[in-house]
Amino acid sequence: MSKKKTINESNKPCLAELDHRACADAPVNKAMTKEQKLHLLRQMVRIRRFEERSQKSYVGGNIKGFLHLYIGQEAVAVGSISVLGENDHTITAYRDHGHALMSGMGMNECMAELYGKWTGCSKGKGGSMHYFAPDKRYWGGHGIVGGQTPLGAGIAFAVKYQGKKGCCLCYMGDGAVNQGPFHEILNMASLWDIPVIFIIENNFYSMGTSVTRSSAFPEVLAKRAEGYNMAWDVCNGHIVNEVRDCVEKAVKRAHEESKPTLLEIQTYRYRGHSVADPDDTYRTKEEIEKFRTSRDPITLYLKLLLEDNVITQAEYETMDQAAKDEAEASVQFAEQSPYPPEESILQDVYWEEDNRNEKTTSQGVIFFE
Amino acid sequence: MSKKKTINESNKPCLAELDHRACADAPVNKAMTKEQKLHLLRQMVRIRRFEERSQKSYVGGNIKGFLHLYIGQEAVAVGSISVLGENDHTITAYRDHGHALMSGMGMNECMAELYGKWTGCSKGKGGSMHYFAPDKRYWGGHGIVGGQTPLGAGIAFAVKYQGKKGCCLCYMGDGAVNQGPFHEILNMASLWDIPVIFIIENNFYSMGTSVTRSSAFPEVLAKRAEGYNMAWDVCNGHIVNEVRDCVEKAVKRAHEESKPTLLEIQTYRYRGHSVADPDDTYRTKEEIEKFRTSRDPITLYLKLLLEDNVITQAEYETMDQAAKDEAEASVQFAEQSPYPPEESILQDVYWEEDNRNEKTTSQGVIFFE
Amino acid sequence: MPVITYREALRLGMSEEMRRDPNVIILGEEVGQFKGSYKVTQGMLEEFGPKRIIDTPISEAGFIGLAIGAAQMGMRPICELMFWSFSYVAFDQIVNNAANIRYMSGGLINIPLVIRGPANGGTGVGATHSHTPENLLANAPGLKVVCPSCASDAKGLIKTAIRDNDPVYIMENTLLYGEKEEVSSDDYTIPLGKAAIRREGKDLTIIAHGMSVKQSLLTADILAKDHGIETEVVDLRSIRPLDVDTIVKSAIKTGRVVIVEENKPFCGVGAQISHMINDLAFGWLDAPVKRVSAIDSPAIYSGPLESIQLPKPDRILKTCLQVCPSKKK
Amino acid sequence: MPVITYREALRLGMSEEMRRDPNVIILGEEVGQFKGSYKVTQGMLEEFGPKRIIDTPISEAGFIGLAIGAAQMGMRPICELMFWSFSYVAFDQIVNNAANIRYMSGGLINIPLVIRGPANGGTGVGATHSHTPENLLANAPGLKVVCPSCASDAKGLIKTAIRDNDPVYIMENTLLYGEKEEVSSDDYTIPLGKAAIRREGKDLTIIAHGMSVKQSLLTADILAKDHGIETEVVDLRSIRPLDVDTIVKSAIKTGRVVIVEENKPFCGVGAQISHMINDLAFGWLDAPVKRVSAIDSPAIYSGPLESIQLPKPDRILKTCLQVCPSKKK
Ligand SMILES: Cc1ncc(C[n+]2csc(CCOP(=O)(O)OP(=O)(O)O)c2C)c(N)n1
Ligand SMILES: Cc1ncc(C[n+]2csc(CCOP(=O)(O)OP(=O)(O)O)c2C)c(N)n1
Ligand SMILES: [Mg+2]
Ligand SMILES: [Mg+2]
Repeated sequence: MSKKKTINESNKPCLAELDHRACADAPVNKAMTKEQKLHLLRQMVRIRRFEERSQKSYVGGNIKGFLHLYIGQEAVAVGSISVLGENDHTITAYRDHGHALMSGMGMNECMAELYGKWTGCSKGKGGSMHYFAPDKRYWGGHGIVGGQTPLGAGIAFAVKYQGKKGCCLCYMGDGAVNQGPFHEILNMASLWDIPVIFIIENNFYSMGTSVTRSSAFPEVLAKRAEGYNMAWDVCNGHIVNEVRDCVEKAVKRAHEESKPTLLEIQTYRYRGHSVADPDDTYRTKEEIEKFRTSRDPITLYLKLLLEDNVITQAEYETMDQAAKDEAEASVQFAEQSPYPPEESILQDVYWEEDNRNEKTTSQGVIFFE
Repeated sequence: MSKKKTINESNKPCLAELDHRACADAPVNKAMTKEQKLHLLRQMVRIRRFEERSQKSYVGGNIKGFLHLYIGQEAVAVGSISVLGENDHTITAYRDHGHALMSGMGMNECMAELYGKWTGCSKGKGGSMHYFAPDKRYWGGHGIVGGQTPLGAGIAFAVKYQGKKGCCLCYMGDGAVNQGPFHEILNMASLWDIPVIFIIENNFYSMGTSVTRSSAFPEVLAKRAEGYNMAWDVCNGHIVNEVRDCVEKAVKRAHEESKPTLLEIQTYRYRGHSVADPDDTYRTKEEIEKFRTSRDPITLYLKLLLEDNVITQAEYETMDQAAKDEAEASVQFAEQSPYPPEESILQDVYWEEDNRNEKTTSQGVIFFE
Repeated sequence: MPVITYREALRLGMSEEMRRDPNVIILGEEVGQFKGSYKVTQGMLEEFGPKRIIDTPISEAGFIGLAIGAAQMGMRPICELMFWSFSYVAFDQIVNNAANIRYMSGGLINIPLVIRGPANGGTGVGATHSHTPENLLANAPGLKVVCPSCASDAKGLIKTAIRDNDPVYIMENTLLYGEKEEVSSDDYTIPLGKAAIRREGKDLTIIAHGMSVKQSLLTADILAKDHGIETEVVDLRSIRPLDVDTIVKSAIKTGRVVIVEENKPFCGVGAQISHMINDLAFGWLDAPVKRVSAIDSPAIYSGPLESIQLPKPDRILKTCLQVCPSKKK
Repeated sequence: MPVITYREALRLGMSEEMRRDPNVIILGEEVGQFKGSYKVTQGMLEEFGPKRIIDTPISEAGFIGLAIGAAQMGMRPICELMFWSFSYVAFDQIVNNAANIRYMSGGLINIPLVIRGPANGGTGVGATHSHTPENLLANAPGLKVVCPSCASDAKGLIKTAIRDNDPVYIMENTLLYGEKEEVSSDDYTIPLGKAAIRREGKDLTIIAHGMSVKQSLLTADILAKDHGIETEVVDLRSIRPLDVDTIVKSAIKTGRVVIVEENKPFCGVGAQISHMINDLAFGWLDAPVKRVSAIDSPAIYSGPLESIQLPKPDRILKTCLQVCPSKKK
């Protein structure tokens, strides 16, 4: 596999100079219309504003459990999902707000879910880690590290079985690569030519553990693919165009050869592991600040679009304000929505119970006291 | 890592010409005394005769459950364990008779175990798959594919923690490499410099599945080690000297650098997966026959020792007869031994129950009805 | 009706459903070319081809997770476990992903998955290969668990399981695979959650599932012959859903109940049933509900000892006579 | 006696044992440099160094298996699970290897292993992070399971667990970590299998463990105040071994029993206890034994609903009054 020059092989968060124009001229990017380019920028901005707003609500005590923010990583979900077609699917881990919004889910249902409301995308039953939208070919939102990786291969398996030219993007963190099931499914995906694309979002930390403290590997994590005869690639996740170029090649491989790929997309999260993480034991404030100022995916893409006259600063500000307003409105929506009714606790457990009819062949007691 | 010429990279059982003198002049082999050489031969013969005899008892209905025979693979256990020192340990899967006998366990206790007798090494509680002899630094005998691999690393971890220069040989089959926990422990072994040597006994089939139908991998399975920055090597398991040479280097790496190694030792089993396996769906009788005639580990080593005047044919026959007699005697021993008493069912569950004394701090009911 | 084995009945049920529905596939170790470790899938590779009868690596978490992903997409995978003991390496997929995704998605997703394989002791395969995890799995809301005790149930239940839109786990028994009985060639199904009264009686109720049904019936014969006790034997068939109605009715009718199972006692299926009977038939019982479970240690290898460890007529009889004294003597 | 938190009590217990015995080590995700996900191990890296406080990759099956191997060699590893929910990815190691190796070796080996971490709902972490597997684990002979409900027990039980020569699994609770009480600085241990009567009473017995003890005590206050009912609250502390004696004595004394637990009902710990009480106190009970468990669905995220799902005084009270009618009114 080719490795691009911007890639960091030291496997420490790396601040080498970045070219915001990288891959701008790659065919997949050149072919974009102005509206498509604006769409990418808008989605990154929407994700960021949604999450910033959700953080505010969390700190205010309105959201329970965990809230894992994607801020800093937006170009990964946005770039990768933007190259998908109608038979392509996505599935990810618990840091899932970006993938959900980019897949077309609405801020209202997503914010209401965080609030545990009946109008949430999962009726308030799933929470931050468990957004789903099968109608948008978005399969969640999974809390067990690595647990979604066999599912992603299964989705791609079904696409292929059903004779469609499609694939599944299956995301995971750098910490997830050491879960056994991921290894098992890498082998099967390669052995059976499953059109799945595993994307390691390498943000260099799993909670407080740096990638070099959790993984033994050659230059880059993705190279483990060679042990399975699987194609692999690495790219820079701060630059949305670079993500698109890299993922699009893997999607082609999936569509045309029905072959899997292991991608590593190097990125960085600005916030703690979750909002509750004090974030003071494993990296410096300076490190975060440097990433934020020198390689922010939104800043870099905006710079490109400004240079190329795709957008003006004023238009950007309008876009940004719209995203903030949308996020604010979603909070209103969530706050005004009701909690799930008590009887819903026992709904959505079994399809057969939720859809009892004359064909139902299940009897007896299924819920116990 | 160096790969030797005799190694088969096609990953089909391969019948290319073998040199029975391979590695005979390697320092570790040259250094052997005559008695040491005879010891290797004798152990291989003992394992074979023990197993042939156990098969007879199994077919006769005297042994229950599974009986996985090692016949054909003897040079692997014998060669590898022969290079170990007093701080080195072994652990393996369910095809464990060879490793047990080579570790110094007696035929009597092993045969009695197969018969489910009270005099068995595990008091009749473990059976064929579960031989143990901690006093001989032999840690079993494990039935869940791949399940012993983290244990092997744990044993080596303890050796290192306790400040000893030792290692653990941890064996598994070619089918076991696709179990998740093995992957997890490869990463940890490399990350933490654990002196464990994983030995894949590649006999080219896991039950009825050939290695190429179960694994996607580069030229050889062991090369997956590169994904973990781990040293690896491959050798031919039909030639005991080659096994010794290869394993001894890994043991040195463990002792001197406290580094793990992944070894693949290519071998072949003559019998079905277990004695009950009809063995008629995945390989030909001819294939088995060719292995038996052209690369039998005992025949090859005997040839060498005859050539080198270490043994005469007559002496060999005496050795062989002694092994047969020993196996036969072990059957007598097993048959004459009693079954475990009924009350033993609830013994050996908890150490604290088996050793109740004034210091025991466990009360209440621990066994239920 | 043709007389076929339990093994053949399972195969027939699966084959009928595979002919009906192209979304049904089978995944497992040695299910294809090797014809199945216990020959349940023998001949199916020939009929359905390698696209639908899929030999997997020894990667239970991987291939079951894959099946869950495929099931979300409308496929109906049947996963074979060589033994249910091996479910433990895939436990997270089996109890977490399969049971929870529907709920966590607020009902957007359903998972029509079947996992099947033997779960039993009695053949000397030792502690690591003899688990009976029906209690552990039925503990999880979102899952269904059935344990067919005979060939005709095996066919009827596996067909229902395949058509069911939720995960259904089927626990079979290597010692039952060869058992024969008349099995209809019709396209019949048996509802989940419907117990079967295998023998009617008025003095004592034995509740059992899987192989324990057979042991209980043998015991009932002895109880009748030697002790004049008429035993009702209830075959649960399904653990979750559970036919509480039939159980409680029988308990009230006889006032005396023994539960027989291969489960280990602590939090075994029998504990749950005992609790429910004591609750719902409170005041109707003439004796405490007793259980005959596996003796509470890991499965022992030694044949004669394993035979004691598992519930067999001698131990069952003893407990039955405690609960219901002999009428002769 | 100093007043410290449950979290500090656990840390103190472990630190004391680590000072006593160089073979005790801690392995887990984020236990060292990050100071513990729930800060239980805070400061221990500084005291004991990275050789003994070991940050692991996210490989539960791997590091727990490693700990089992090391334990066989005489080490005494303590594995921290960030949540017991994650035990499911290591289930084979946890229930098969840890529980069975001693038996399968005929007693040649023993495994002095501790696994600990929180197992509870109530904080909105959802279905995949809220498991309470005490019933699943205590099912396996060879294992021991304890659930400390307060700081002083946490210290005493973890010290016993570390010294125990068999695998002991400790289930804690993220909602208890911050709870404070007086905890002795002495080198004390609490035997496994010894329940504690947290409140004496003659009318009704509540049996509970972990967080449910607290909820039960709150309910007992209401029962006394509003209904004139004197409730005895038994804190199991240890699930296996189980203090059957104390349980049955209290049941016989009051004749009325409610079991409270966060376990899902089907084959939960409560089922086992209910069965034993009904068996051993048969004829002594004035009402059927009832359970208050988690409502039988996967853990729901939504805060107000999760609060209903888990056993809290309102649901407990209702069931208690069913079992023991109010004496006022
Ligand atoms: C099996 C399992 N073990 C542990 C956890 C707890 N946990 C949640 S996220 C996380 C870190 C994952 O890091 P990484 O994969 O790099 O993803 P990132 O958070 O950086 O997106 C851990 C340990 C879990 N959810 N599942
Ligand atoms: C987790 C698990 N899955 C399945 C099995 C059943 N099984 C026992 S041995 C075996 C084949 C293993 O083959 P290999 O690793 O090549 O070892 P070999 O038998 O060739 O020595 C299988 C599938 C098992 N014991 N454990
Ligand atoms: Mg990360
Ligand atoms: Mg093999």
